[in-house]
Amino acid sequence: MFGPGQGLYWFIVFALLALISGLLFLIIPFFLAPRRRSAIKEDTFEAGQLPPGAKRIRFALQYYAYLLLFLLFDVTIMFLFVWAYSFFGEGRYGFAYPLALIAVLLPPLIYAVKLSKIKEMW
Amino acid sequence: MTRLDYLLAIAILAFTSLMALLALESKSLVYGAVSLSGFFLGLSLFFFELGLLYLGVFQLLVYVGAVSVLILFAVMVIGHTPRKPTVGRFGGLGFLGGLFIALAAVFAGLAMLFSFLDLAVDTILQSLIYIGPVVVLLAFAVLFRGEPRGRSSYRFEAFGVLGAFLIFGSFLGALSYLGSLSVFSGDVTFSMADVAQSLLGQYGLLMVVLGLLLASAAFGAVALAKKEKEEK
Amino acid sequence: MTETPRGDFFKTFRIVVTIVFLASTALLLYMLYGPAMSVISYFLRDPQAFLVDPLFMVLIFPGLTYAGLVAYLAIWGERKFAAKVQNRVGPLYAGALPGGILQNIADLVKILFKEVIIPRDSDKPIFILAPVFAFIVGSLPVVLVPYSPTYVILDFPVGLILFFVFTAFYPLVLLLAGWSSNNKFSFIGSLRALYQQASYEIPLFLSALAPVMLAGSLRLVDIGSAQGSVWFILVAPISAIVFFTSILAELEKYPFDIPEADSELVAGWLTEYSGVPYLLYQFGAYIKMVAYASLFTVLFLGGWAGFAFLAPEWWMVIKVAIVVTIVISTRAFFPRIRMDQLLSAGWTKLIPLALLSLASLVVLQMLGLLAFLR
Amino acid sequence: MNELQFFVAASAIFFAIGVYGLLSKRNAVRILFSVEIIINAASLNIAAFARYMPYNLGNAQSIAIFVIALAAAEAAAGLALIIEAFRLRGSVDVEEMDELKG
Repeated sequence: MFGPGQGLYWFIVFALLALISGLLFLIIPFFLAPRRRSAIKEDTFEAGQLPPGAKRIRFALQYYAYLLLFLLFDVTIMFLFVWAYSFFGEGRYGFAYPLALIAVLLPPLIYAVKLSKIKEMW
Repeated sequence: MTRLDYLLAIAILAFTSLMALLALESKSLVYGAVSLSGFFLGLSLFFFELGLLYLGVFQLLVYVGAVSVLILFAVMVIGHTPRKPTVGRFGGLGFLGGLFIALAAVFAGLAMLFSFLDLAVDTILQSLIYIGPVVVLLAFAVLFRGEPRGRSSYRFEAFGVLGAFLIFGSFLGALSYLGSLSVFSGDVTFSMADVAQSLLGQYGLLMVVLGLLLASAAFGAVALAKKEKEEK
Repeated sequence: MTETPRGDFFKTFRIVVTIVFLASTALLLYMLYGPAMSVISYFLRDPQAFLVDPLFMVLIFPGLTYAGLVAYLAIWGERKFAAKVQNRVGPLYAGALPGGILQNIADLVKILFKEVIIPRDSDKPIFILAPVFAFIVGSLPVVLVPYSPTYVILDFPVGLILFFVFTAFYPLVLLLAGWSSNNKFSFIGSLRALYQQASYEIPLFLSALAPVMLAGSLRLVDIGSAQGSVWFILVAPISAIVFFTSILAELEKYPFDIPEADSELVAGWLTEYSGVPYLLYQFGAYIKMVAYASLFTVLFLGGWAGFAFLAPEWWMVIKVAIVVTIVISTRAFFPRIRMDQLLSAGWTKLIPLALLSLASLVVLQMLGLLAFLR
Repeated sequence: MNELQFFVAASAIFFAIGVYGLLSKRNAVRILFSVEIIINAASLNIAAFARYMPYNLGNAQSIAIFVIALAAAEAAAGLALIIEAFRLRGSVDVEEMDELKG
């Protein structure tokens, strides 16, 4: 499973290279760049204004439904990948299951999209 | 498995159990959520190690790609505990790193020892290997916990440790039985056709029912998350 | 301008980063020692063999150097092209004939000398490490894309899904980056980016089902090889269009650059980043663009299929260059659209279109018109 | 020790960690984490047995996949519940959710 002949070995080499170059770039400014700290410079940047109120805000959940849909579709598409893989197998498994899966997904999709358009609901 | 595979598996085990504990014990919930996604990642590495590639990819895409994002989002919505000075947490991380390295060294040493000597190790010794890390990790969990403690908190801790020991103890019998079996340790070749055959052929209906379940869960979640009309 | 005391944090952090850096460098050298020795031993006898060595692939051709070079040219081309369209000059002085082609190197040097500002209220470990993870996650997909059946670093049996897995890590990184900045603009920007990435991943996956159906495999080499006779963009054009649109959205390119809308949100989730971390984000994003462009080529544009007078890898390179050009030219042509329009367009237009394309493939198969692919 | 034992022991360790969290945490989000860890331990167990006992690898992967999908649905519903609870009372401590107490 693990040796210079295999792709996985080179995958790890590549990932290490990416990690090292990223860290190298991160380390360089510690030596090259100046670091003069000041209170105003390190304050939160809000387009030239003094930041009003709390730093972390509560925000509307308006598009939360889309995230839930994303989770739902993610799982389903993994099933659809398996079906697509065996598509050319002379229709051995038929189109009933994927059709049923997609049909099952449609009602929550319509519901979520409809709800997300109304700002007052969130 | 070759010796290198063993070492790799042990490293993955150490990483994954560390991440699981950090998910439960880190001070900030966001750090906990990140550690949880690390745990999911480590588990998918186990699947790849076992040669079940589709399962590993499924785990990565669904858990790390979707569930972790959802959890992180929810945690950020809920907000976080008041910030502690960073020095303390980082000191904790340093300690964790030390613990991690020590654990990995112990594991690696034991594994090398067994694979070098090739002894017929007796069951109690094996059980010790398995119990050791759990004892260490649970002791760590009790000593260094992030959430503010209430008065009754220690009682819960004690319950937790007791429960974990009971569960693990009940596994030990099964483990020693498994040691006496002869397992199939030849190479397995991953084939997508296998997965397709069983997922679409044998379990096709179950897949659709699962889709139904997922859809209803999404329905319920959307309905719960939306605001009621009357509360402004 | 009062000096604030330098915390213990940076001391610890620098030590930890240096240890990780040294350890991974040692591991890398250990892993590269054997292959490099063997390359040196045969290189003088047979220089041609080095061109198909995995070491060459990782370091040079489909790997780091090539991807970095294309990303470099894409950055320069984007600036120059947008400038030409908007009747400006663009990069001009650095570099001779094509005009300012060395501008990016000048910028790199400038950025390396720039101060890295870390906001006081930020969550520092996540804030500093998020760009590195973004860079790694952005460059990992390069490993999976074949440039020809020989030029592939990791030939994975479920490579297509693994590619999507790597890109699916990205929302996690940007959510953390926006959160750790502790800035309202950053967090709103990262939420927008999250919604956008989540919404457009689904049409991306759905449209990628069409090549999988036609090739009958999840291995990218097989999908590319299956297009020797006819490119899949001709069989499933709707899927190709949906895929390309979703790529634009995933890359936050111009009609979909809402997360970084500079006139509304300063720089979106990148607001607090400066200097080298900003560079890492941008470079990772451009390498990701190269990876996506190559994936689009492999899935729909026939991969390395072409006429015989050039080697297959060159055809792939040419096609990737064309796709990258199209992607960066959108910056000059399109306006930005609104958030709710964007999200509902993803869910109500692209997904039905992708499903329609799949249905058309099913009908074609039932009529027996797809038999020529087998 | 043989390989099967190793992987089953790993799954047992995760399971024990999950049980520990389930019993000792009072934050609803942490309890959700523990449940996820337990479910993952179960799917690792299934995968290990499929690999080292000569069963059908496809079937084993499908079963583990169903476990994962189920856990995804559970996470979605659980998170929605937690967010709703947080909205209603501003806290996710399960000890304080005692409205139904007689």
